[in-house]
Amino acid sequence: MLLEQQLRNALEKKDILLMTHIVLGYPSFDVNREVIKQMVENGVDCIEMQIPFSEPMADGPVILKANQDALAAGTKVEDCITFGAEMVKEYDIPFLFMTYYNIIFKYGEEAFFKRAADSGIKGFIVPDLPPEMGESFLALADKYNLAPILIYAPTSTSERMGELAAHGRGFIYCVARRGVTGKKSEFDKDFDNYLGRCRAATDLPLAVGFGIQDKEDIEALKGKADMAVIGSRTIKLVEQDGAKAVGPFIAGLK
Amino acid sequence: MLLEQQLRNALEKKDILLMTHIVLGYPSFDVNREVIKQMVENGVDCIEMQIPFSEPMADGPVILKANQDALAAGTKVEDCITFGAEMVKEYDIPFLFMTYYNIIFKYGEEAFFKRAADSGIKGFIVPDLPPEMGESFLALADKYNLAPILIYAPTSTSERMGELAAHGRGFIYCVARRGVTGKKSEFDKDFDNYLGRCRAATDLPLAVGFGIQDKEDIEALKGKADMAVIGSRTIKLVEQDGAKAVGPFIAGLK
Amino acid sequence: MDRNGFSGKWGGAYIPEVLYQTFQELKEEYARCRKSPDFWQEYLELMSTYSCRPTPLTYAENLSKHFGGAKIYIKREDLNHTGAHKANNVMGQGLLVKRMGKKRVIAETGAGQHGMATATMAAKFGLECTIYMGEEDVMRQRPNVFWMEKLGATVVPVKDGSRTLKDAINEAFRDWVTNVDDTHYVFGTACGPAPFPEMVAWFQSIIGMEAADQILKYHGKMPKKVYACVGGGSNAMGIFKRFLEETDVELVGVEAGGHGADSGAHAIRLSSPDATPGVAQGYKTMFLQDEDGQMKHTHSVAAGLDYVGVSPILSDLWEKKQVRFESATDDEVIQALDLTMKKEGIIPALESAHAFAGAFREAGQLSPDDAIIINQSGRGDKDIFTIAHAYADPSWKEFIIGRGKEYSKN
Amino acid sequence: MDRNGFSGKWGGAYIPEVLYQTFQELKEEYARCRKSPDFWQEYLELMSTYSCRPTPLTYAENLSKHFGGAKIYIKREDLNHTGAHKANNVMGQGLLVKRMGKKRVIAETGAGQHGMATATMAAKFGLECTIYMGEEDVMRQRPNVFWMEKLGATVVPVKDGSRTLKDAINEAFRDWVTNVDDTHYVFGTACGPAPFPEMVAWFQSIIGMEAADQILKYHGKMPKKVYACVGGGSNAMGIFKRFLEETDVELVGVEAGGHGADSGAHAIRLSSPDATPGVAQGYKTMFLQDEDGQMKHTHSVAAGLDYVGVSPILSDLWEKKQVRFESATDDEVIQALDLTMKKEGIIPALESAHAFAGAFREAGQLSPDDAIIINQSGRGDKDIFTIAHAYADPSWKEFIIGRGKEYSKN
Ligand SMILES: Cc1ncc(COP(=O)(O)O)c(C=O)c1O
Ligand SMILES: Cc1ncc(COP(=O)(O)O)c(C=O)c1O
Repeated sequence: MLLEQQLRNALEKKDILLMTHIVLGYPSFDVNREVIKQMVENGVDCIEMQIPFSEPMADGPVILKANQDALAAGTKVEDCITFGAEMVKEYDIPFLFMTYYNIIFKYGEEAFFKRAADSGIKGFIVPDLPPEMGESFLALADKYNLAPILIYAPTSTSERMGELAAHGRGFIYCVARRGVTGKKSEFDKDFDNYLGRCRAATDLPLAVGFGIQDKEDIEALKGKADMAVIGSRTIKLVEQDGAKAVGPFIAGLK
Repeated sequence: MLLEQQLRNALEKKDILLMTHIVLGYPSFDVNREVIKQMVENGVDCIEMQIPFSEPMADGPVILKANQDALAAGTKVEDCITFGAEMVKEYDIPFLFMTYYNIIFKYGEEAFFKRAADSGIKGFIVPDLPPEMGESFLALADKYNLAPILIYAPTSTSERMGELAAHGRGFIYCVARRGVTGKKSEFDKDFDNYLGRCRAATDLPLAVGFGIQDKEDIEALKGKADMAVIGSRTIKLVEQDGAKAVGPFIAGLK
Repeated sequence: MDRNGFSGKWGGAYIPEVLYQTFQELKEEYARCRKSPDFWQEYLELMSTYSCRPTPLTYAENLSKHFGGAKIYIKREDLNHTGAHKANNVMGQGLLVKRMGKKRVIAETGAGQHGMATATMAAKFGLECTIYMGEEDVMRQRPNVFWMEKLGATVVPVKDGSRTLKDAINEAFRDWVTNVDDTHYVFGTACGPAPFPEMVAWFQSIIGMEAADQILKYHGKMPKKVYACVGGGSNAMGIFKRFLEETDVELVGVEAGGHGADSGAHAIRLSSPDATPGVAQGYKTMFLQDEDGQMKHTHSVAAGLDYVGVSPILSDLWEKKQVRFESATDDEVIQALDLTMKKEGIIPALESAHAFAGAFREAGQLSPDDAIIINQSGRGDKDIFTIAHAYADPSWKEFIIGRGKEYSKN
Repeated sequence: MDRNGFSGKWGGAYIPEVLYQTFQELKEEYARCRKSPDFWQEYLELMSTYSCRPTPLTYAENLSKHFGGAKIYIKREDLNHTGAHKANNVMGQGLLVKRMGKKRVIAETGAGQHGMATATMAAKFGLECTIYMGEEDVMRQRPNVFWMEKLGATVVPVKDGSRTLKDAINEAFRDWVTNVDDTHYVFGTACGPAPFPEMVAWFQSIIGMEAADQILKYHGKMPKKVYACVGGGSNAMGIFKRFLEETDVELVGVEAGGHGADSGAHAIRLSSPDATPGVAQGYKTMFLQDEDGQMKHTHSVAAGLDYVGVSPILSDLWEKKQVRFESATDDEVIQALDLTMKKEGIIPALESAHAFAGAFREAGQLSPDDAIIINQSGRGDKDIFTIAHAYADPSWKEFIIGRGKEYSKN
């Protein structure tokens, strides 16, 4: 089943879906395994697995450090793909790869798409690849039936949103605010206007990410967005309280 | 009696005269007193007493340091003049003041000449005052009957020597070589030529200074010059062996 | 550069969506400036009254005789205000910022040279200024940090990654995506997302335009070769651009050979097989990266050349063989510096000394009828801490030890 | 200057006889050069190809607005090769040395700026070079010593007297009387025995000639006032000379006020009653000396102004009231420096900052229709050790302590 359909099916049973984020190899694949288990068992609907990169330009301090530590621990792209395949086999929710474009470019775009498709990965989030730069990438996504997740930002004009929608599949990732991952966002009038513009620009489901920390944030998104994304928050949680803390945290969000 | 006459009288009894040099106030006026006593008692014919100056541009390291130490010990120009008068009273040889022009200029040229003349000083050696710069100085020397000792250098042309001779009184101070006081000089062919040029340029007695260290040097000057000047050598001697060493040293030069 | 910012297959603008709009505005403003003769006139006037343009072309008579070959001319970017060619780019972008109405600038810096230039421009134009600098570079280049702060800039030490230039660039981007509305990112070299490579090269092209006029005046004809060091590539593009029109002029870019091409400790992107095509920091070029696409550590005695990427325009010219690339090791560079100081009384920056080293190897092969030009991108006296260290000068060490003890006391 | 080298009653050549002949030759060669338009042409060419002449005149818009008075223009001698106006004099004397056929040059230096310039000239002209520098200055200005040595010069620390500039001058004279046949003494400022004051002022007069053309071009008329700092007086004479012809232009020399005019720790020769006429170092001028004629210790935060004498030409202009003299204290100077960096992105040398301090006091009293010119004799980045110290910058201290410890280890 395609990603969008999978999400729409899930939305029939819930007001809002939950996507979480992990950095592969941080602090280890074993911990990744445990964290994902806790996430899925506690009702997460979709997981983006970040393949670490040495230059994570769009990430804030928490995820940046996780990238660096994962690499320092020897994490390889190949290991990440293998791990991704294992997760797909194990759990019934959609998994995505999130990474920077160089990882895919260097692996070989088609080879990467092939491996990902074979593994059952549903789509890619690549924050430094706007569609203008991704012609071959988008063509391959079509060919391999994988969803290229495009991104809206508060600075995107409505016209630009329209253009992006034409290339997006699965859902649109709406960045809640200017800046990098990890800092709290305000869900105020401006934000509502922005999300209104997003909704007007596309029929795809809308995910909202950057700075979502707790149940309250998620409640605020209900009726406005289709999916809430939790990123740095769980990484910090694992750092402070260990993988076992993730299950109760996720359960508490509903 | 004028300086030149005094020297000519002395020359009737000797092949060559000896002039020595002390820095006033270095290491103290008491030591100066003792040194001069030893010098005169051992047959020195003329003494130049240097009034210390903070910028002794034409002096080498030994005399430079003596100037600085004398000043650091609080030596004043007034003390130097008083001391000079005392020496003139005490001993029967001619005494000269050697200093840099600023000492005289700052004291007031006429005042300085008056004091020196009253004290019985016979002349001045001022290494940084060429006659072009010393119009009033030379006029005052005439007025007070004091000898302005002019200087020849190996770089002086014969024409220049002639000019200088016209202004000089007492004797001409022939600098033995390029450079500053204190280093050994070579009394070679070039030197003989130079001294020949000096002799041809003036009828005044010729004193030779800079780097004269021992009896041998003085012997070499006999018949060519009228007076040998010993400068840094006795200062070093006093530093190393005390004032008492000066007598035997001077005695040994003959 | 094509519509999407590519030179051949290199370049582009691989940027987060949040920056899309600001890049649109930047591209538009830049296009307006390029079309307006008034803008270039304003730029020339600024550079000739605030900096010292045209900078001289100096005939290095002693070096020419020493090598017994070509007449060696030196283009004196060291005489610019703030001591390097970096001023050309920064003042140009400053004019652009004024037109765009932004109130704040940010910049990355490695050697500190671009940071100094940006802090200077910000002071002159009354802009707020934040400079990102790898923590390691902050330690190596404390004097520059001191001046940037005195010029009113905030210097932020970057503690991530290798704590050098590339990490400072990432951090500057993080600031930019956060403060995009009122902030312009003054990129320091002919790298980064389009239109930066082309825009920086344009501002720097003043070097080659002047040099071409000057060499014709002094030498009567075009030079045989033109040498420039290559970090990000801005001074090289600056002097090369005009001479690309002259097919008989060979252009030579000299990269940082560090401890040698085989040592793994260098920053050779184009003249060794260690680099491969990649996309990072917003653009596609030849990067020093591992097989997974992770960027490697680089090394050079010259902080300004110690960088993993290179101008996409140069990658294109390299591929098309319009520019030849060489490298010079740290040791060769110190030797070239030494000779230049002693023979000509000129102190090239360590970066620039790479160009000298490259030229010295080849000058003897040409005839005295020929001329070559070396681009002296900056002056070396800013590098006292690095150079005195490289010479292991004992009195310098003693001096620093003494000062250190004095400061420890109180 | 009259036949004997006097300006009014100041100047002259109070030199040991051994130097008489060499001064004759120098005076003759200098006279020939002054008469020959080719010589000046050669000089201009050298300065525009090896250094960066004409140096710009920068309109300081922000400072002008800040004080709300006259338009402030800055003459940018800091952009010269080696970073100060000293290059003008040194390169000129270099041409003279070539004509006289001498093979060796010597020079004194205080701040190190003139030593750097002389070492540079010697390298360029292939001359042997020895630089005398007070031991205290060697310690304060180690970076300059390092560069002089690297440029091929021998630096001799002078351990006599106050171990600063004036002692270095005495020692240079001692060398000269010893090696007079093949050696030229490159005097660093408009002091010393004639013809040095006039000759140095002549080479430096290029500053004022350019500035007059430039201010007419930018401002349409002559400035109301021209400010320069006064150490020996060479940069001041350099910019003043041309404007002496313009009776409506007031010329202001700013001396080093040190800890204050009443503190005894300063170098104010003309704008306080502490100095008296005297003769030393070969010339007659106003000196800071005691009642016996012994020279006093002086103090300034700027090593280049820390000198007991002053140009005899300036003493004459002072006496004739053609130049007004003021002073600025160390503290005022640091404040002026700070403001200039933050407002204009320009870092004056500590010496030059005295001129800024003097001008800042008075700029507000004039109208925006008026212009004033400040002569920025040099750049301040050479002064990092002094300036960072004066600011008591904690990260600078930490940096130096760290470096010192590192060097102590091996
Ligand atoms: C003096 C100097 N030259 C060269 C460079 C290298 O940069 P680019 O290759 O962009 O000219 C730098 C960078 O800091 C520099 O400071
Ligand atoms: C930058 C600078 N300005 C001024 C001076 C003072 O010299 P003068 O008064 O001769 O210009 C110096 C002397 O070293 C200097 O380095």
